[in-house]
Amino acid sequence: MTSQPLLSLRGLSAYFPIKSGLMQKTTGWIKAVDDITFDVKPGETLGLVGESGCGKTTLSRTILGLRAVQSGSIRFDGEDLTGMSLRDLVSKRRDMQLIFQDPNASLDPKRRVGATVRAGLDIHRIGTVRERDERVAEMFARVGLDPSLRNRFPHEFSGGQRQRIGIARALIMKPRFVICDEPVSALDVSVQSQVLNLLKDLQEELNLTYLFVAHNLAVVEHMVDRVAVMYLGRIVELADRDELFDRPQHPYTKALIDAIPAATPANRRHRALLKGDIPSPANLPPGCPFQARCPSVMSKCKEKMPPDFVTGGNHRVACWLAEDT
Amino acid sequence: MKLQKLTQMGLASAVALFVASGANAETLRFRLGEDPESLYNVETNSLTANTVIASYLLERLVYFDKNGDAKPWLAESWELNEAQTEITFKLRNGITFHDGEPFNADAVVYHFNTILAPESASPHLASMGPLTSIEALDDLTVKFTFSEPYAPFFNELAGATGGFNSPKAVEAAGSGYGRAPVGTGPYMIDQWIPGTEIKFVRNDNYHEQFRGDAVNKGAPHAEEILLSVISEDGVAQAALEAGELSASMLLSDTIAQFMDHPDFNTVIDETATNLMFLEFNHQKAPFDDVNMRKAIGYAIDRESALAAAWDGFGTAALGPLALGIPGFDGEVAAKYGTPYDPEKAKAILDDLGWVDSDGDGIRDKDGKPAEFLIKGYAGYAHSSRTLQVIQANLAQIGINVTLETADWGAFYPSLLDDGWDMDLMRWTARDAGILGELFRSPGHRQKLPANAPLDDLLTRCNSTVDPAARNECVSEAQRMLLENVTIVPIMSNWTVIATQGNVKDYTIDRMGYLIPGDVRIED
Amino acid sequence: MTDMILEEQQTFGKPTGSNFARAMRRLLRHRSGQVGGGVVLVLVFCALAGESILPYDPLSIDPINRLKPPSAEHFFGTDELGRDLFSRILYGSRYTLMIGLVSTVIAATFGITMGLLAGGGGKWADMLIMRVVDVLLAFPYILLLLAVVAILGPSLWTAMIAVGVGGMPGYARLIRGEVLAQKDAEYVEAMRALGASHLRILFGTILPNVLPQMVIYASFTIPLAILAAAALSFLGLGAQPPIPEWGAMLVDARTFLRTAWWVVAAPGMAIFVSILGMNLFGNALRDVLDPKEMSK
Amino acid sequence: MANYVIRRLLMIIPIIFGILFLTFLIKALIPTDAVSALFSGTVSEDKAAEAIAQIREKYHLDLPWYRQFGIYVWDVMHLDLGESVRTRQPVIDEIGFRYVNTLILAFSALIVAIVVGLVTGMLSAYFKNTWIDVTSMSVGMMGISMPAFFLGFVLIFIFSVQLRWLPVIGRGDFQSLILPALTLGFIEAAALSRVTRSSMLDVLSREYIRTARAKGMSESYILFRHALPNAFLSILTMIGLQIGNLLGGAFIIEVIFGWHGIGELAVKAIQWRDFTITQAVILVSAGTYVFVNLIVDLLYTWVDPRISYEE
Amino acid sequence: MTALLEIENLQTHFKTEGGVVRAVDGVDLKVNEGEVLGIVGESGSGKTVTALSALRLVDEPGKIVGGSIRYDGRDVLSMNKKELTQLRGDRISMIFQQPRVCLNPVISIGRQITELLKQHRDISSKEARNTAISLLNSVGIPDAEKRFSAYAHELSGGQAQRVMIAIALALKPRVLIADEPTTALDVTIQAQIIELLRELCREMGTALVLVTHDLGVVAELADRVAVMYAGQVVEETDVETLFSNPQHPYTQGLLSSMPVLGQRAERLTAIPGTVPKPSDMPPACRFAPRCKTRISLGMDICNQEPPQLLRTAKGSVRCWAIEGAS
Repeated sequence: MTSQPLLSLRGLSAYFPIKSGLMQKTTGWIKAVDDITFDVKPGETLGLVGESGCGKTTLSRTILGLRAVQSGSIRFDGEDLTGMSLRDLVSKRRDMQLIFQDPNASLDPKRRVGATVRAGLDIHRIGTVRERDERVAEMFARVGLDPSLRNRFPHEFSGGQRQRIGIARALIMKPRFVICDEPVSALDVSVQSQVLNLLKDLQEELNLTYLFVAHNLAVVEHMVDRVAVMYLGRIVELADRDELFDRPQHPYTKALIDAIPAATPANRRHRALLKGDIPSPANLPPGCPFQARCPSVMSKCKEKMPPDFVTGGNHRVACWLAEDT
Repeated sequence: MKLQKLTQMGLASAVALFVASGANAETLRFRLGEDPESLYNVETNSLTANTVIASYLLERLVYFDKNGDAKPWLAESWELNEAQTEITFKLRNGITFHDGEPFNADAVVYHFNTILAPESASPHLASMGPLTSIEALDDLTVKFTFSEPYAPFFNELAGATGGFNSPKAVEAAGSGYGRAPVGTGPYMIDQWIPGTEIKFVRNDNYHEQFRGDAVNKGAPHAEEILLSVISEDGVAQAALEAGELSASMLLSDTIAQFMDHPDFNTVIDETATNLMFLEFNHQKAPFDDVNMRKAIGYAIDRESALAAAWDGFGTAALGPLALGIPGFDGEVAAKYGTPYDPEKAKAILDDLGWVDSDGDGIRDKDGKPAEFLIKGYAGYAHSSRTLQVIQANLAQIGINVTLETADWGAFYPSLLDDGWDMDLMRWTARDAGILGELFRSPGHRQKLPANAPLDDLLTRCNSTVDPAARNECVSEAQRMLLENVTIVPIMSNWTVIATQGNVKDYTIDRMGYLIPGDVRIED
Repeated sequence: MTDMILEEQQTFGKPTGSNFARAMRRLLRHRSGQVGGGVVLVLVFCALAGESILPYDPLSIDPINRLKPPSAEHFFGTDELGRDLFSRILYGSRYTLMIGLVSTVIAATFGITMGLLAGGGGKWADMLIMRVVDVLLAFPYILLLLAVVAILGPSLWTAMIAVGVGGMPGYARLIRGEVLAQKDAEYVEAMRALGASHLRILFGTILPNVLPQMVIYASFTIPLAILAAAALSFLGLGAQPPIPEWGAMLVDARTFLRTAWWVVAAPGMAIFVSILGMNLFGNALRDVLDPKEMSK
Repeated sequence: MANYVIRRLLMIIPIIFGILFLTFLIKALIPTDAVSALFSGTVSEDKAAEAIAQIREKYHLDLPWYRQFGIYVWDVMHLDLGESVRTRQPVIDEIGFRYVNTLILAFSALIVAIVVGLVTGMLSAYFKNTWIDVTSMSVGMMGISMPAFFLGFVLIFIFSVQLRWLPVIGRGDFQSLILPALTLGFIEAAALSRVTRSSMLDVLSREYIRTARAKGMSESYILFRHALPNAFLSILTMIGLQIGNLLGGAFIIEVIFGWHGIGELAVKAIQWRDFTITQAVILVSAGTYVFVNLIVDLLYTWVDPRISYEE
Repeated sequence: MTALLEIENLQTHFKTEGGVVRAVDGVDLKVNEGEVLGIVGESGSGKTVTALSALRLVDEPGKIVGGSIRYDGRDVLSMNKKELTQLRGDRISMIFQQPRVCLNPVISIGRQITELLKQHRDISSKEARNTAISLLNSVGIPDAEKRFSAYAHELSGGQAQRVMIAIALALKPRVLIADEPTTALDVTIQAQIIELLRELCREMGTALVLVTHDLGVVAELADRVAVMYAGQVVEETDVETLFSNPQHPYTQGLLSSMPVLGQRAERLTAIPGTVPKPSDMPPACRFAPRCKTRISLGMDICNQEPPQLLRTAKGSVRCWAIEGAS
């Protein structure tokens, strides 16, 4: 298992400028993605967990080259994508695909679903038109849709079916790496499990590597091999799945797990609630980004950004509490 | 400075909003079709401006009586020298301008010298012809000297051009004079809201009215005259009906309802010094051929055009001079004109080789179909209707024409270019000199080929001062123009005016100007 | 998994078809759609019907029968040149409709291109194009029209070009706004993620999705174009005689309002009914094509 | 906010510059100039050639268009709008009071348009797809469903000739204002009516309206206090756009009702090819348009707290 | 004891171009004083329409075409406009899924509370303001005095839902209908809101109707649960029974398809297929096409005759399999 990572991020940051004043000068930055470092190994599923506004969507778009990189590097299959020309990046994109959260919004309402699935092949001019159509039919069957439905419009499908179309669109490119951005959070419970099973099946069949972005810890726990927890643009904790769920170390991870509603009424409990809201990522104070809500905040937390502390095996946590362990 | 002025104007206007205009029963309200650009006759020559200037404000040395003969007005008398190159006027004594300045020989000299001065850039400069100098022989005697005899000059003297302004006022007002003219006329300007209305008040120090054709020899009846700018005929008609106008010139389309109405009178002036006619691009085949032009002439149904365009209020024309202009020769017109005769037209076209060889209803020659472009002025419905009648007439004889109308600024200059075959023109003039202006080669649109006999004749008409001799010359010119089919005359329309029933003595003089002192409101 | 496909089949009814078909169905049930659509249909029928349905030649003059009031012989009476007004109105519908359509097509083609390039063509293109649009919008509309006519010379085509030029900035602005709104939509991002080029996204993905907004807008600019052409006719710069374009007919007839009302009423009512109908139809279109309605 | 206002005011300069540039470009493309328009039709130009040359030189019409443009921009920067070629009077005298007239008419018409547009638009939105909808929309769109001059003639005929309530001839007083303001207002009402309807429909389907209903607020309260303020943003935008029409597009109304504003002047000036006037009208109305739209943008912050120009 | 809010055989239909959609088709529900009733269902199950129907808030083209709704013995469906506005917001109030869009964006949150107070109570502006501020305090809005004049866009989702709760509970209503109150919120905020609802309702004795798709939220809060599927209640029972001994195959499937924290199963048991389209309802039992029980038992009746609601020990269930067994 010492194989080369498929995706490797080193100190990746993506900022948005804040402009103000008469001349619209940049007076500050929203650090949507701030100094992110992790690897994704071939064939594994890395979960990326965080609440809204934590930067997980920006991170996934940045990896795909859809957002500008402020600093740091993205290496895919050993190649540095950050310095790559647009043309090379475009061809690289065939290997990296994205499954979107909202199947309603991510399908072009004016395009027949067959054409939507075929779009990638058209763009990269793969095969003849006939071959493309054959591959679309094949892909439809593979994600559990009747290929005869190719000529319908998205609005004629249910949410789950639309998500299958979205999956087909991504996988028709035969990618090696797929970012699943909250792939089931817009779906009904009964459909959600179908799609999760489908993703798992496809991963096995096609030997895919997933970056699985989600906010639902129960889903993440079910799907992934390792978990990275993100808060305000930073990875605060990263560990193997069992390690993280059984022995969470960061107070934020603990709170996240604790906040999940009970599975049965018998497990109702009084929970330690995090106070307050998630602060805006613009102009954060120095120190730990979690300081404002942390139940065990220390004075040190307000002064210095905690570095990554590695505790036991592959468990990495960015919290001063872990300094001593 | 400029900004300050703007705000002042604004305030004045805003205040005016809530002040009802206080005009009394002794106010006459007339319509103006458009706002005159200036009322200084040296710098303007538009019909509207001329009418306003000549009717109310300024008086001239002479006027034309009903027969078209020049009669003394501010002049007591005049005499010509033997060579007919000097005219000496004796002026009436005791006449003053509105500002109290005396009207004298100096005022006359000043006026014509100003027109002659190049820096005035006067549009009348051209109509001064061979006038070389004006001298004041004494306080009441003026001598005009010409390098050669110049017959149309009396027309200029009797028109707006010949009206006199107070030299002192002109000097004092500078460039603003056009808004505040000072003359000797029966009315004085009181207020002019540009684009809106011009208000005149009675000149209470008015001298005697010396015109022979005026009924009222004393000061005018009405205290005030209000000229409202109304460009739309329908609006003028409504204003008349609503009693907001005392009188208005109207299009003949709208006059019908006032004709037999007990509450209104109509004044119809059949003098008709205008002419609507079809012109040709003589430099372009096939209209370089006189027979071709003649065929067109025979094809035009003038009565239909007259009915369509002017509801019949006019006279079909066969001659090239309007019937109201001295020198008009009806006999020549009848003899050499091209009355409506489509058969004749067809015969001529056949002779010329224009035949319908492919049976599409349109004649052709040498493989070229008879398709032509007529340009016209878009400003008035009557011109577009006439064009449509012409189009139908020509279709009858197998000629297909396309019509293209435009505003004057585009239409008239475009005739200097080559992309047209015929145009519909309408002209208003008072003097037969117009024939020379328009048709002496290369013509007003630079399209007439040199025609030495005609050119000489037209020149001679202008330098023949004696009326009888001049008329003979003008008749000859009319004949030649008809023989040459330089143009195809179509019609002259009458001036049509409706007044309130109680408005009396609304008289239009030979020059087409109102005699305002006569107009009165009967109780 | 085969079992699942079978089950999915069961939940699938007959195809509900394209958005267009759904919009048409909804339009038929819309009151304004019924009224306006009816008027538009009649108008289109008249325009397409050809000259065979005309009782008289709309162009041949007959001065003897000028200004005859409506009768069994002439339903709408005759005009100042003795032409049958009913025939002229029917015949003129094609010109009136043509003015609306052609000028709108001109405005839309250039406006859409400008808007797409401004909205999707980067900061500088946006800056430049939108300043041009600002200038055109701030420029008094009628003067813009007059200027175009003054440059090109008056004709029916010039009038249509002028009105088209005048309508351009409106389209550009609308499209730019729509493009900006759609630019970050997920389905656009999905195309980007697949590596689609800028132009493909702009014209292939965004354009089809902003088209309904365009159709709605066009349904309101067509009647406006007809009126603008009538305004040009008022200045004698619209359709040239003897073309029986309604605006030009109305302008030429206006002096007869009191003496021969039918000459004015025929084109006046024709314009009024058509344009009101088109506007109501536009309203209905807005209701049925609105993206929010579409997703219901 | 101040920064925003300054930035927007500075943006006016390139727009005005662009408009003047366009104006001169048009002027260069139009074949006739003021002098030939003035002289043609009275006497043959060749005879008046000297006078024409004089005037051309005086008004720089003999120079190439870009040099005329330069001279004009220089003069405008010195607050000098020049002199009308046709009347030989300072342009400012021609345009000043007409501008005020236009503003008065535009403002009055705007009030009419807002009243008519809002009432019909709201009615029609609230009774969507009923006959009330069709009827009130028809009323709202009445004005724009016929050519302005036709509507104007009909109104004059009814109110001035038949009923004798209002004068035919515009004298600049309040009574003369009523008919043109009504006509123009009705014409401009159509767009407002439509925008009101569609934004009210949009707003009425919003969740916060359901919330208000769930709170037990009365229907009229919901309509006027909850829905209308939200719909007002797009209505305001439309008003801003309409100012342009009201300033320059009212020429037919001005001609028919004898309400002498800059629209009428501009159209006549372009027919006379009197470009100093045309330029000044364009300058003034474009400037007003841009300025009014700045005001509208600033009003947004007042209508909608979500919009803020402060950083 | 009569129920506080009682819905019987409710039928709410939508007229669409595809025909009449029976969004709610014969729903019976009962809410007792102070109780928490959970209504669980997936999208399209009719749960939200049921909730809206209770206050007659269904928008066109939806219409309540049958059944009865009684609040405290009074017939809600026959109330006139005035009575209805008196009921709404005062006796029965409601909160919705997307708190930020449910607040009027151009009216300050303070005024959105005071306008409610003034509509239903005869109080002065000053009193209303004070009440509003103390309400904001009690739902945990920090700095309530200052936030009084804030607008919706200045609030986070959690804060907005707190404000919505403040509005809903301002007049101490006897029933609060909460439609997916936590769905749009982040996990940590969701927990806060659940706590807040639990506390406030208990404090005021307000009965809570909790409409949600999230069984976890039901497990946390509800006393009784009604499970809805395709416009009908398929099972109704107390919360413990539902989780420990679900009767209806749909409930069973729902519970087993949900990933549960700590279970870490390799595969989830999914319910095959999708919720039927309203235009294309199965003729008899609406769940039949997706029902594993039917397939394994080979029951034909499920496709022939609609099952009736059957009383069980702790509640009721709508299923032929249960009927056959009993």
